[in-house]
Amino acid sequence: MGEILRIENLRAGYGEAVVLPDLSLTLEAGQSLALLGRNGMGKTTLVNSIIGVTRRFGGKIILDGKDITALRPDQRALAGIGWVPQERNIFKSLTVTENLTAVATDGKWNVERVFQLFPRLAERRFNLGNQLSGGEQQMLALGRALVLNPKLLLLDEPLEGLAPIIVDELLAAFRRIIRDEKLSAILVEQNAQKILGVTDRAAILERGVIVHEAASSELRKQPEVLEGYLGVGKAKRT
Amino acid sequence: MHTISTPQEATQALAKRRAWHWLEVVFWLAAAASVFLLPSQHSLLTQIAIWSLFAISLDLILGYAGIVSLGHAAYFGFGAYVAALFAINYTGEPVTGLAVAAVASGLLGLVTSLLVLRGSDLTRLMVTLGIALVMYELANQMSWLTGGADGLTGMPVDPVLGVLPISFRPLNAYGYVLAVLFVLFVVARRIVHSPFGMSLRAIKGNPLRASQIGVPNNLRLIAVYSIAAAYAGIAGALLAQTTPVVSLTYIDFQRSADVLLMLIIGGTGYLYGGIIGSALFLIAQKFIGNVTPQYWEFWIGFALVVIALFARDRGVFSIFERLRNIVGGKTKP
Amino acid sequence: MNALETIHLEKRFGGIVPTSDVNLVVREGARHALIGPNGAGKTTLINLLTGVLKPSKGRIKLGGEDITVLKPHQRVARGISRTFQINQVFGELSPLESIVFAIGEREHLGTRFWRGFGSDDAIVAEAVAIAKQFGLSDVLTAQTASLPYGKQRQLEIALAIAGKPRVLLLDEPAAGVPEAERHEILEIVAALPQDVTVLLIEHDMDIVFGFADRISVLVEGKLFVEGEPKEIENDPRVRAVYLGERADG
Amino acid sequence: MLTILFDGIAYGMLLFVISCGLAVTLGLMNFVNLAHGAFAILGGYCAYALVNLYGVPFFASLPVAFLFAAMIGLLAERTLYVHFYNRSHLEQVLFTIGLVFMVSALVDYFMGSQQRFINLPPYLQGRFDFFGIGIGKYRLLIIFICALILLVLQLILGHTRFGSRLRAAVDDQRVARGLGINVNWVFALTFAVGCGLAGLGGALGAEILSLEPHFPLKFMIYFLIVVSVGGTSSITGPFLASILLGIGDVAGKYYAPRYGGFVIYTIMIVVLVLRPQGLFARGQSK
Repeated sequence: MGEILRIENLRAGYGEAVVLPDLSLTLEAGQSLALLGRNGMGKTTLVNSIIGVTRRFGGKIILDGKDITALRPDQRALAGIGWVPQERNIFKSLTVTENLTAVATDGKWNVERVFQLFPRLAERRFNLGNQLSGGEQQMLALGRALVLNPKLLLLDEPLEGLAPIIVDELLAAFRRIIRDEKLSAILVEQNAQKILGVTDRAAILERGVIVHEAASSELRKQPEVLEGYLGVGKAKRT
Repeated sequence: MHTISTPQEATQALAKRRAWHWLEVVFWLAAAASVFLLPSQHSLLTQIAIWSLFAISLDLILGYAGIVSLGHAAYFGFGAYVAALFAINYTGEPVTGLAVAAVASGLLGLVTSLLVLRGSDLTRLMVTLGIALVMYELANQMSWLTGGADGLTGMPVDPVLGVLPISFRPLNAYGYVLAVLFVLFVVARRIVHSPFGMSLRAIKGNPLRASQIGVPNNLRLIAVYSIAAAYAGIAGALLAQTTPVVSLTYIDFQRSADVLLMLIIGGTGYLYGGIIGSALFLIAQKFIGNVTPQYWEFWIGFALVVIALFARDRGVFSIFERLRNIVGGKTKP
Repeated sequence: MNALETIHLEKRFGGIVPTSDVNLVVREGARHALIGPNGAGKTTLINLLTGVLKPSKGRIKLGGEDITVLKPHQRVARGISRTFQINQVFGELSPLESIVFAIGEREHLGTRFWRGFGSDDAIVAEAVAIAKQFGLSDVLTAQTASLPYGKQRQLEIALAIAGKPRVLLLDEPAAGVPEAERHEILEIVAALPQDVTVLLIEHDMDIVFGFADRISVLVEGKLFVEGEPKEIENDPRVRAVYLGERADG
Repeated sequence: MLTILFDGIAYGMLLFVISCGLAVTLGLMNFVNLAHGAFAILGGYCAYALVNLYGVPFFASLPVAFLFAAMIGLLAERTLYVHFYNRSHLEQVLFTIGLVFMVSALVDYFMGSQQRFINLPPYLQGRFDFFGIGIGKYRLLIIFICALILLVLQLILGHTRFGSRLRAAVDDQRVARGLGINVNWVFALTFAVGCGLAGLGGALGAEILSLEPHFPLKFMIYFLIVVSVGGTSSITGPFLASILLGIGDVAGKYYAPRYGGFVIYTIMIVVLVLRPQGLFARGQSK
C-alpha cells in the first residue's frame, strides 16, 4: 500500500511560539493512528499543521507521495485531507445539508451516504448549524470531512464533551470507517482508553515531541505507560 | 546591546531617550532663521507652521495613542470659529483668542471623546467622521452666527500681547505662528516623554496588558484626546488670525484627510513627522497644484496608495523612519 | 485568611456554561494549581477573576473584599496580577521601559505628564533589580518584539511581578517556550516571593507537582475535586478524567 | 406625502444596490473600503459614455456598466486590495482614500467636472398619477430593477452552492479553507459582483444621485451609514437601513431642509455608539 502520510522534521507553532520543535511521523495507507497526550502538548497543533493553518518554521509534509508543504489549506484539503476540527466549527448559518454540499466532491461518500451513516442528521437536514446539539454537530463535522472523499482523515478530539450514548454511536461510526473501510486516519484524544480499540497504532506526544509509539493493542495492555504519560502525578518516575 | 546591571546605567539609558538630539536643535535654529532669511516665502511658511501644529495634534492621538480619526478637522474648525467670534465680540488680542479656542476645542474633545472611546477602529473612524460632518452641518446651518457658506469675516486682529502687530505683516505673523508652534511642540514633547506619554504608547501597543498592569485605559485616552483637540483648536485659531475669512473649508472632510496624509508622509509617533509631512505636502502642492487641481488630486491619491502599499516595508520612507528612531527616543528594532 | 475566594461563580455564553457554580478558595501564601482537561473553563475562570469577563452570577472576593463589580485596572490596584497564556508584552518598548512603566503605574504615577519618564531613581532601581531577578539584564534596552520567545515569557512574568501583587495568576507559564529556555521559566516560577499567593494553570504535571501545595481539578466548568497533591495523584476519579476510564472502574 | 415616500424608497433602493457590495467587503472581509463609491461612478460614466456619446440603448448600457465595474473591481482586488487584507484599518483607509482621489481626478480629467445626465428614452420620463400619488416612471423602474436584484441576491446567497460556500467562508474562514473552499477566490468573486452592483447602481442613479467626479467622496458617508446601521450579518439589514435612509433623506430635504444632514449623521453616531454591530444585526456578537 505504501505511505499515506510522511512528516519530516516539522517545526511549527503560532506567531512566535514554537509548539512542535522537530517532529517526524509516518502513516501507512489504510492505517490509523491515535495521537495521545495531555492538553497543551501539541496534538492539535500537529493536526492543524497537517491541514496547514499553523505557522510552519521548517520541515516537510508529504501526502500519498506528493509534497503538499507549499500548498494552501484549501489545496491540501482537495489533495485528500478530511479535517474534523477541534471545536467542530459547524458553519452556523448553513443548514445541515448545505454544510455538506458546500464542500462535497465527487466520490463514494456523498450526502446520502452520510445521512445513512447518521440518520439523526437526515432528520435535521433543514436545521441551521447553530441549532444542533453537540453530538449532532460532531456527526455533521465528521460527515463534512467524509464528503471531501479524503485519503486521510484527521479527527481532533471528536469525543470531547459528548454524552456516553453519543460517544458509543460515534465510536461505531469510526470503527466502520477506519476498520472496515480502511480509511487512513489520525485520531487525537485525551481519553486514551476510548479510542485505542479503534486505531492500529498510537503515539504519545509530550511538549511537542513524540515520546512513545506502539501498536494500540499493545498499549492497551500497558496501563502503567498510559498512566505515566497521560495521568496526573509522577508515576513514570517511580 | 550591553548588559545593564546598575540603576545608574538604566537611568542614563532612559534619560538619553528624552534628551534633545543635536539634529533637533539644528532644526529649530533653522526654523528661527527662516523668519529672517526667507521673506518671500512667509505666507507658505506660515501655512506650513499651522498645518504642522494641526498634524502634531493628530500625531498625539494617532501616533501615540493609536486612535484613528477621519474627522480631526472638527476641532480645528471649532477652534477657528470660536477664536473669530471671540475676537469679534470681546477682544482681538490673539494670544487670548488662542487660549479661548484651546479651552473650547478641548472641552469639545472631552465631550466627544466619550463617543470615540467605544468600539473598534472601524467604529472610531465612522464616529470621528460623523462628528466632523455634524460640526460641518451645524456651522453651515447656523449662518446667523458663522456666516454659513459665505464664511465669517471682519475678525479684528490686534497686536499680539498688545505689542506685536501681525495684521498685514507677514514677517511678524510668521514669527508669531512659529513661536506658538515651538512652545506647543516643547509641551507636546514633554508630554510624550512623560510617564503619561509612556502609558499612551503602552495602551496603543497592547491595551489588554496595559489594563492588567493597572492602567485606566479609557481615562488616559480621554485625556490625550482632549489635549489633542485643544491643539487642533489652537491651530484653527491661528489660521483664523492669519487669514481674512473663516469658512466651512476649515471643517470639511478634505482637511481631515489632508492632515492625516501629511502626518503619514512624515511618519507617526515622533512629533516631527507632522512638521516634515506638512512641509513636503504644501511645497509639493504649491508646485504641482499650480498645473491643475485634478493633477494635484491624482498625484496625492497616488502618493497615498504607494505609501499604504509600502509603509510597512518602510522602503520609501526609511529616512523618516531612521529620523524617528533618532529623535523620537524610540527603541531601535 | 483567604487571599481569593469565589462564591457560586457562574458564567454563561448563550447555552454554554464554561463556569458553573465554582466555589474556589485560595489561601494566603498558597501555591495553588488549577488543572483539568481541555475546555474545562480554566482560562474563563482567570478572565472572570481579573475582570476581563463579567460573571453571570456569583461573587469574587479578594482578601475578604468583594471585587465582583470592579474594573480590571481597579482589581490590579487591589493586588491581582496575571500572566497570559500567549505573551502579552509591549513589543515596541524595551524591557526596561516596560518594567519601569509597570512599577510607575503601580505607584499611580501614570498621570504625571510633566516629569520625564524614568527620572524617578527609586523606580528605575527597582526595575533593574526585577530585571536581574528575571534574567533580563542583558536585553534591557533591546526592543521587546525582537527578543526570543523565552525572554519575552520572562518579561511577561516580570511585568506581573512588578505590580507587587498579593495574588498572582499564572496561565500556563511554560507554554510555547522552547525546551532549551524552559528551565529558566521554571526556576523563576519556583523562586517567586513566598508572600505572594500564586494560582497556577498548567498542563505539565511535572510543573504542577513540583510546585503546588494544593490542587483543584476543574471539569466542564465545575470544581471537580480539590486537595493536596498526594490526594489528587491517587484519586481514581481524577485519573478517570484524564485517562477516560469510568470513574467507578 | 406618499410621493415623498415613493421617491424615498426609490432613493433607498439605489443606495442599497450600491452599498450591498460594501456590506460584503466591510462585514465579511473586515476591509474598510472607502473607495466603494469609485466603482459606482465607473459604472455611471460607462453608461453615460455609451448612451450619450455612442448612442447605445439605455437598457443595453446597464449590463455593460455592471460588467465594466465588476471587471475593474476584480482587477483591483487581485492586484491591489489583496495586499491589504491583513493590514490595519488605517492602512486600508489611506489606500482606499488614495484610490478615491485618483479615480475622481481621472474622471474629472477625461469626462469633465460638471454633473452628467444620461439621456433616458422618452417613455421613462415624466410622472403619472396613481390614486393621488405622483409616480415617476424612471423611479418606478429603479424600484423594479432593484427589487429584482434583491431577489436574485437572496436566491444566490440562499440557494446556490456558491452562496453556501460564501456563507461558510464568512462564518469561519479558517475552517472553510481547511475544508477545501478557496476562500480567496470566493471573496474575489464576491468583491467583483459587489463592485459590479455599485456600477449598476451608479448607472441607474446618475439622474437621482448626481453623477460627477466627486460623487465617491460625497456619498461615502451614506454607504458607510447603510452598512454600519444595517449591520453586515445579512443583506436584509443593509436593505432596511437603505430604505430608511432614503426615505429619511428625501423627507428631510422636503420638510426640514436645514437640518436633514445633521439629523442623519447624529443618528448614525448614536447607533454606532449604542450598537456597534449595527441596528439590524443579530443580537449575538462573535
